[in-house]
This record gives sequence, C-alpha cells and structure tokens, in this order.
Amino acid sequence: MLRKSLTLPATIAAFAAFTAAASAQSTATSVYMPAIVELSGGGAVSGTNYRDGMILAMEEINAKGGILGKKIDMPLLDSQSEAGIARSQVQKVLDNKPYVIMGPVFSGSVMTSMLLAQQAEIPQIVGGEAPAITQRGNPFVFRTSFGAQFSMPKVANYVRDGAKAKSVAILWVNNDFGKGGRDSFVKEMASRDIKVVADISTESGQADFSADVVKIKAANADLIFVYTNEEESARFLREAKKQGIKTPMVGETTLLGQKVLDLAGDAANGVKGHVGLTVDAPIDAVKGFAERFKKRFNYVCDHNGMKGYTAIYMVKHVTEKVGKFDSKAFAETLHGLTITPAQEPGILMEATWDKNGDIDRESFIGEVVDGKQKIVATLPKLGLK
Amino acid sequence: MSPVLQVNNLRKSFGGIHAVNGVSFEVNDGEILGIIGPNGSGKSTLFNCVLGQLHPSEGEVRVDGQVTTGMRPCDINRLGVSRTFQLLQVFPQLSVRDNLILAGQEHQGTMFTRLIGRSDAGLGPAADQMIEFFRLSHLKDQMAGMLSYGQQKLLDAAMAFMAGPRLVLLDEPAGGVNLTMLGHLRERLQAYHAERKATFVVIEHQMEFVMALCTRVLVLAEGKLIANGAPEEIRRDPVVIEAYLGHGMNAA
Amino acid sequence: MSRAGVLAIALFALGAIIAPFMLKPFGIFLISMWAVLTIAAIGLNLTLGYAGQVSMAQGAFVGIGAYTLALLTQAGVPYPIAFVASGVLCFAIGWLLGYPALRVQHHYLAFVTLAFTTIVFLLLRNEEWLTGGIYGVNAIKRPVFFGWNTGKAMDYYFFCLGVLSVISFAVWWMLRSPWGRAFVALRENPVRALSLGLDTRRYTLMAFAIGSMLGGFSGALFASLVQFIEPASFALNRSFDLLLMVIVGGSGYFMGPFVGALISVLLPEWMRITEGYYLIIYAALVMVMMPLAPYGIVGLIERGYKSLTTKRGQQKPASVVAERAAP
Amino acid sequence: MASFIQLLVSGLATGAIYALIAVGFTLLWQTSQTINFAQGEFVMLPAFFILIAMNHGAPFWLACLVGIATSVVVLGILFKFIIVDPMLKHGVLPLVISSIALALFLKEAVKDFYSSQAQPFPVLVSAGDFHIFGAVISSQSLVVLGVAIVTVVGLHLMLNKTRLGRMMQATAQNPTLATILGVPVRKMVLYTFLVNAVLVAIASILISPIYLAKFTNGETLGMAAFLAAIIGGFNQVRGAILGGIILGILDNLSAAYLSSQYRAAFPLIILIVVILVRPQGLLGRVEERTV
Repeated sequence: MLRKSLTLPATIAAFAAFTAAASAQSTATSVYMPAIVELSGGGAVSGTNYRDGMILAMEEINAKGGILGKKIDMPLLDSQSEAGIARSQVQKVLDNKPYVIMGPVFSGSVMTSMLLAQQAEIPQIVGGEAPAITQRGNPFVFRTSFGAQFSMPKVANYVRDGAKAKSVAILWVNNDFGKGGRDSFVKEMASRDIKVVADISTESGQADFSADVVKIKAANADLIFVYTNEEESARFLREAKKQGIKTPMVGETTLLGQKVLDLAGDAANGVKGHVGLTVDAPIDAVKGFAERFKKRFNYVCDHNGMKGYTAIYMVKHVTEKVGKFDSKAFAETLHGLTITPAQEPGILMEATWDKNGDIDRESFIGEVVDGKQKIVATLPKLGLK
Repeated sequence: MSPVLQVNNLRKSFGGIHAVNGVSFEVNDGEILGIIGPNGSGKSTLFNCVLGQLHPSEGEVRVDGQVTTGMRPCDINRLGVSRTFQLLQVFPQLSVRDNLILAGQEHQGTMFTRLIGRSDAGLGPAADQMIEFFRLSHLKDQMAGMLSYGQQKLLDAAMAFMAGPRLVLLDEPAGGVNLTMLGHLRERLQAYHAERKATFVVIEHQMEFVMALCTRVLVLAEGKLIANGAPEEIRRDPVVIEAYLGHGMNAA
Repeated sequence: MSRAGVLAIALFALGAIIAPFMLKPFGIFLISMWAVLTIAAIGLNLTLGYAGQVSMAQGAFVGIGAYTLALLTQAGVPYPIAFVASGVLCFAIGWLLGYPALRVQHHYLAFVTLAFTTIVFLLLRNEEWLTGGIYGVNAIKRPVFFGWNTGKAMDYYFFCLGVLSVISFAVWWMLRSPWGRAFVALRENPVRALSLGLDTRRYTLMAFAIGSMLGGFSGALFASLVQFIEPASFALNRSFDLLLMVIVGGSGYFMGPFVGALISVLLPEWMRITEGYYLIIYAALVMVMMPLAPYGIVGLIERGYKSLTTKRGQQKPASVVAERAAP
Repeated sequence: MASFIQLLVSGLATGAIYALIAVGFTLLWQTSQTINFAQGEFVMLPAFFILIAMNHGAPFWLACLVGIATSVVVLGILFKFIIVDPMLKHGVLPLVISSIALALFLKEAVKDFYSSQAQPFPVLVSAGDFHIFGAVISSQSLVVLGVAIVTVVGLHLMLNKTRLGRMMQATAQNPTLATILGVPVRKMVLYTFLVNAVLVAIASILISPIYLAKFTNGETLGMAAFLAAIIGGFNQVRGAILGGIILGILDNLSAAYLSSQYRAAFPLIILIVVILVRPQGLLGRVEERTV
C-alpha cells in the first residue's frame, strides 16, 4: 500500500509543471497565435504544407516589423491527425489567452475543438472543408478554403457542362473529409439529374484499390469523381491506369495536388478537376509566392500551403483594420469583409468571408498534362454575403 | 448401500489410441483404494474422466448412484468429490490460508452472498484448523509459491479436504516428496481418513506408500484393469509382475 | 492494511482534491481525463490483471458507453438513466464477449477481442442513421444534479472524481470478497480452480462483463468531458493505450490502473520539451521497462518495498512465471 | 467473369505477400512463443533501408541486397537479442506489450527521421501488362506472385528436405525433444528469426511499389499477418500460406461484391468463426492439452 506514496511527489511535480508552463502569452513585443496542425499521422501532408505556408508568411511579416509592431509568436502543436489530441491541444493553448488560433486542417479535428474556441471567444482559422463546420452558428470559426458545399457545385457544373456526363461513379475516402465531400457531391448530382451509378467508399490508408477499380469499371459511368486524400488518390490512379480505365476522371483540389502528381507519375495524366487554390494559377502574386515557398522549403507548395500563407496575412490585415489586438472585434470585423491584393498583397487573391465564416474567391479548372497541373479556366467568385 | 463411486466400462481414446479401454470398478464407502500401473497405463486419464476434466468416449461414472458423466468438474466437486493433481497445483500468488479458503468458498452460499458477504466466506477458522492439522501453521501467511515442494504437496492435499469431501482422488501424492515428508503425508492422510471416514482413491508409483496406506489395490496396464485385490495379493500376482517387467519398469 | 498504506491513500486523495485549485483549465481537463481513463483501466485490470483474460476490447467499450450516453441524452433521456444504461449495455455485451473466452485463451482471445474492437469501430462509422457516422455526436451535455451544474471544468472534474471514488470502493470491496480470490485462481490455474468447485465459466463471464461495464461508465464520463465524440477515438489505438496503462501501471495490482493512467495522461505533457519525439521515447521506455519490471511500476515499488522490509522479499515464487506464461 | 478473374489475380498477388509475412510470423510463434505485433512494421521498415541506400547512390538491386542484409541484422539479430530474449521468461503477454511498443517505436522513428510522407518506390519489373480473359494482369502482379511462390517453395524445401530445415522443424514442434535429439535448439531459434527477417524484407520489396513506402504501412499489414496465421493455422507453415491467400482473395471479393464500407470486417468475422469453430486453424494441428 505504500506504493502510492511514492507516486505522489511525481504527481505534485506534474501539477507544478502545468502552472509553470503558463509562460507563453502575448507580451508587449509579440502576439501569441498558436497553430495546431497535422504534423504526423494521416494528415501530415496537408498539415506540413499548411504549417510551412504559415511559417513563410510569419517570417515575412516579422521581418517587416510584425503586426501593429508586435512580432508573431506562433508555436506549433501537433494534432497527430487525431481529433482527440487536436482538442486537448486547443484546450491547452486557450490557457494562455491566444489572440487567434491557427488550424487544425482536418475537419474532424476542427469539429472537436471549435466549441472550445467558441466558448473562449477566440477566432479559429481552420483548414477543414466539411460543410458542417460553418453550419453550427459558431461566430468564431473561419475557413481558409471552400467548404465542400461551395466547391461541389462548381465541380458539378463542370461535370454537367464541361464533361457533359449523364452518369458518374464516385470514389471517396470514408473519413470526415471524404464523407463531407461525397454527401455534397451526391446532392449536387441529384439536383442536376446526373445519375450516380457507383458510390464506393474506401478506407483511409487503403493500399489495394483493385477491387474498387473493378467495381468502377463495371459501373460503366461517363465520368469518375475521385475524392480521397493524397496518397490514396495516387494509389487509385495507378491501379486505374493498370486496369486500363479510359473513363475521364474528375476531382476536387486534392486530386490535382502536387503530392498526388509526384506519387502517381504518369497515371495522373488527363485527370481534370476543380481547384480551389493552386500555385499554378495564372496570377503573378501566386507565382511569386510559389517561388518563395520553393526556395524556403525546397518542395513545391500545394493548396494547403497557400491556405496557411493567406491565413496569416488575413490575420494581419484584419488586425490592422481593427487597430488593436481584440479577438472579439477581429471576429466581428471579418464577417462580411473582402480583402483585395491591393489592400494586402499577401492575400494573393481577392477573398471574402461571409457571415458564417465561409470564404469566397475565384477558383480554377485544372488538368494534368505530362505530370503537371495546367489551369484551363478560371471560375468567378460565388458572391456570398 | 450403493458404492460411493461406480465406474462402468469406461473408455477414452485419443486419435485411435485407447488410453482407457473398458475399465469398470467400484469404490465402497470408507475404503482407501490404490490404483497402480506402469507409466502410460491410463491412470491419470481415468481420473480425469471420472472428474469431468475429460469426456469419456464411452461408459458411465456414478457418484452415490447419480450419473456424473458429462457434468463439469466444478459440479462434480460440489457433489463432494475432490482431488489432487500429479503436478503441483496450488495457487502460488495466494497465501496458504487463502488457498484453503478458496478451496472451500465455492461450497458456501451463492455467487451473490459471496460477493456481499465476509472476505473469508466464514471459512477462516476452518482454514486455520486445516492448516494446523497439516502442521503448516508457521507458513499460514506465506505465498504458496514460496513453499518447498513437499510443503506445497501437503497444501495441495489439504485443499482437497477443505470442503469436507465424501470422496478424495489423490493423483500421485507422494511423487517427488522426500522420505520424511512422505511419512508425514501418509500419517496425515490416515489420520484424516480415521477422523472423517472419507473415501480415498490413490494413484501412486511409490509401492511402499500404496501398500501401507491402501486397503485394496487395482492394477491398470495399457488402459485395462488387470488385477484387483488386497495389497498382499497384488504384490504376488504374476500378471502384475509381468505387466511391470514387460514394460521394463521397476515395480518398487 | 498497513498504516503507511492508509497514509498513502489519504495523501493521494488529498492530492486529487486540491490539484484542480492549482491548475488552469487545461490542467483540470487533463486530470479529469485521468479520472475517466482510470475507470476504464480499472475495468481492464479486473479482466486482464485479476482474471487473466487478455482483452483488446476495452477501447470499444469506452466507445459504446460514450455513444450510449450521448445518444440517449440527446434523445431526452435524463442523465442518470443514460449513465446507468451505458454501464448496463456494456455489461451485457461484455458478458456475450466473454463466451469466446470460455473456448479460447491468451493470444486467440486477444485476436477475437481485437476483431471485436475493429468491428465496433466500423459500426460506429458506417451506421450513420444511429451514430452520426464519421461526423460523430456533437454538443454532449454535462449533467446537473439537484441544482449542481457540472458544466464548468472544475465541477465536472469533481463529478468524475466522485464516480471514480465510488467505483474504486466497489471494486476494492469485490476484490477483497471471495470473488477476488476466485479471479486470481482463474488467472493462475483455471483447471485447478474448476476442480475446487469454482464455476470458472460464470466467473470468467462476470470478469468480462464487469470489466466492460467499467469501460462503459468511463465512456459515459468521457463523452461529457470532451463533449464531441467520433468513431476514431475508439479505434484499436484506444484499446492499446488502455492495455499499456494497465501493464505499465502494474497489472493485477489494485493501484496499477491509477498510476498507469496518470503516466499515460501526463507523460506527453512532461515530455513536451522533447518536441515531436515523445512517442519514440514512450515506446522505448516501455520496451526497457518490460524486461526489468514486467509487473509494472506498482509491482516494482511493492517488490522494492518488500525487499527492504523483509529478507524474503527478493524471493520470487518460482512457478508463478511459468504458470502465467503457459499458452 | 473478367472482373472476377481480375479480382482473383489481384487477390492472389496480395495474398501471396500476406502469406510471406504470415509464414515468418508463425515461425517466430512456433520456435519462441513470440507474437510479434510489430510484424507489419517489420515489412514497412526494409523499404526505408533500401531508400536510404539508394539516396547514397546505390543502384536498386544493390540497395535491395543492402536492405535485406540490414533487415537480417536489425529485425533478425537485434530484435531477438534485445527485445525477445530478455522477455521470454516473463511469458507471452509482456512480450506482446513489448512488441506493441516496438511497433510504435519503429513507426515514429521512420516518421521523425525519414519522412512522414509516402515515398515512391521502384518496381522490380516495369514491362507491359497481359490480357487474359479480359482481365488485365500487370507484369508487376506476376513478378510479385512469382517471387512469393519461389520464396515460399524454397522455404518449404529448405524446411522439409534439408537437415537444417528438419532441425528447425523439430525445434518448432518440440524443443525439449529436439534438445534431447542433439539439435542445437538455440541456434535454430536464431535461424527462424533470420528467416523471418529475410521474408519481411522480400515482402517489403514486393509491396512497397504498390503501397508506396510510408511509416503507417505496417498497421494493415501486421493485421493481415495475424489474420492469415490464425485462419490458416498458427502452428503450420502451410497453414499460414493458405491463410494469406484466402485473406487476399476474400478481401478483394468482399469489397467488390458485398460491401466496401465493411470490407475490413469480413476477414475479422471469418477470424472469429475460425477461432470459435476450429481454433487450431484450417490446417493446424490440435495442441493436446494435458491436465
């Protein structure tokens, strides 16, 4: 029974450690805006891109004197791509009164943690795309990319008007990201009278896609819509090429992302899709950013890198507009705000945040040609308010 | 009065090998029956079939006239039949006292009353008595695993007696026990038998032990019963001698 | 119980009561998590440590409990009823899961329970009509008892601590009753136990059912603590974590789960300085610890204490290891 | 029909790799009661040994040899002496825990010291595809199948036709008896660890072009190895082979014809049924329990 007494000092030491850890806070010279991102686990590709985009923006801003004279203090916390860990990381940083919270990227992690930030009235700038995030009436959550409910209509229009498909097969990954996209897409297909002839769920981390390709082949659709994470997309494309699928394939942002192209090689050629954000956009500011990113991190940035980069500049702009570090005023100001590259070059493309925290900006139709993404069309803003 | 234990034409085969091949015998009240036979003659298998640890391929076992074939060992035990094992079978991480209480507790009350009732299920005094009877008092609170081999054998036997059984099957109680301890064990078994009038069946290799303890002896060879009689008769039976020598075993 | 033991328990309890007053909300969240996971670990310790049934399903029971509470309270069922239902449902499912344990043991049982955990995860994820699927269940309420609202972090912590105390006492009572002896007998030598009249079938099922029920209660508390649950929280990793907690703390020791859960919850915080290398270090520590102290931290401390106080303390029962190792 | 053949062939190719992994798994179990929960990570790791060798300029074939050799040292010798041997006397469960921790350690080590992202991995042969009855069979699948069959047959011959193999078998089946018969049991146990290391390295070379080399790859592969070993028979090498192939084919067929949402559940249900109805596995022997 004595065994407990020995663990007690350890416990007390641990408690002391918590109290001592409360050092990182906004100070006279810096503003505390921690980032919770997927640095490991299934979301590591997205998370590291998002992180590096933020770091690049932070370095640029700090080099020029920071925001309202304060340097950005952005510690990085790993959510390990797990919702529960993301939640406790958010809880942890809330102890230190952050100005805003950056991330997470995974929708599930956003959903578990956004309630906490809302209760603490701290704005959270997230990368998640699941529609539900902005449909819960949370005035403190803001997206950095389209929610699936806005990107899917754009894809659907392309399926109807561009590809002129009458039937589609859907391949999606059964996690929060894939399910959200799939549900929105199916809804859009229904409203356009396009038949979904195959609806195939795949596992996150799945390696063998032969059965899925066989099913897709058998469905004989006019078009295949692929909505899976980077690695799974690449594996699927390889298997599809092997089995000789000729049906055109369409995706949303991820499918045309740099990592997929690297991994899939020539199997990605001919893939088309809607791209919310891309470094291949025919915009000079974006190209300049892409070069700086490549130079700094030695790899080609994907859309998540752009999300992270523009997010930090958005914070800078809004803060300067408010004129002080006030989390509540920040959230109020951002609703309904449009930021143009003329006002803030770092925003790269004109962007508007609506009353729910959804973002609106131009987007693109891309195509993979010779292992490279090529932008073939630019789609206008949706006009959200 | 019907016999305490009746075994009728019991057979047990493992993949074509008949370990026990049509054995029938009876054990009368108050008897100490010895079962001997060369290694592999089916003695332990016979015990396991009688006690429900193995299901016989054929045949029937009755305790006090009631058929027990097909019953689970715990139910047979609760009819008042207990046993010891050839290899050491105490609970090393329980104290000597707890081993004994455990051996008796399932005979007290129901699952529910055992849960809400006293920690020792009211068996503390009985356990202490048994400990004293087997002269283990100085080891009462030791973990059973720390006892010497002979002490564990004593404890094993004591556990078999804890619930006040009607019939006790002892599987090589003397195996591996040194001479001093052996005498002690035999003397305690005889004392218990005299005191409680319990019926014993003993499997043993140690001939002297069997001859001194048992009132009647059965001989098994290759799964069959080849002799049945008083110890002195058995010692002289040519069939028995043949069975042992035929296997190149030393009878004594 | 020794005087040192009583003193230690009192100090431990005192620590648990004053701790939240020294902590910020995140610290309170962590110790609440400790209380919640300790309950699940106590359950697993019962199944694994005392009754010797290797279960990799405890995480799934935490999940079943969490979903039961979340869905019932959202359907308007009063909190206390939903809470009890979480435990009762897990008790019933645990009882059923115990049946394979009657047929197979050790690694086979580990794989059956592992399969069960994965199937539960798939059901939680795929049966969207019931569980909300991959999106999980949101905005789970914290209970109000006779005007005491546990919505605030500290109130909820004390609620969890209260449940933990009640459960600890109940389990302690059970283990000191003949049942505790029967569970140990089941672990050490089921064949011998059977020959002593022990209904091993009933005790095995009971060990599974009660262990699972505690998993369910833990899950119910978990749901209201994090207020958002999703299937991935209850996948195989959760079961592995709980297994590690019990083993690292000391399986078969009453205090094992308390210490194991404490380490599992606090270690990531202590090791924040190691940046991303926390998991590597944790894994390495476990690998180093297992050969040195397979009986866990509490076992190590107890053995160390015994060897200080008695000369025989060092002596280890020779046959114990062999008994537990036999496949 | 074409799609059925397609599924069968793909399933066979994956199943053959599962079989390789499962065979090593059962060998370890038989000779040293090691349930290696890190077996999946053992398959994940050699691919990174090979990638590291290639990053240092080695051609692919040389890198493969380096990878196999490193596996033998790390996953064979070091694993046995550092992890397994100190644990053996403590029984099955502590070793299980150790191997779970080892799995975590290997995963995190690759993630932190190499990359968290999937890496492309070269294929052994990249020639064209074949069309049979309308099914497309890539040369890659054929190579996978071929190498797996050659390895398994070679192992089988080694175990059954050579003196060394028979000594290993004797060790696996009854170490006590083997010792009496003069078999150097300790050496034989070590050999099974080496054989396992070679098997997982080969499996890694075969599977990484398809899976892409990634630190999480072991999670599914390890599970596949357990399932195959148990379904086929934990104490039989040919049981593990059968189990692997059944699993590969079953996974593909159930995903295609039953439900893709529950594809992960079907092998588990088979597992539970096998364990409850025939715990020794389809080809396994009953291990007589003595009282």
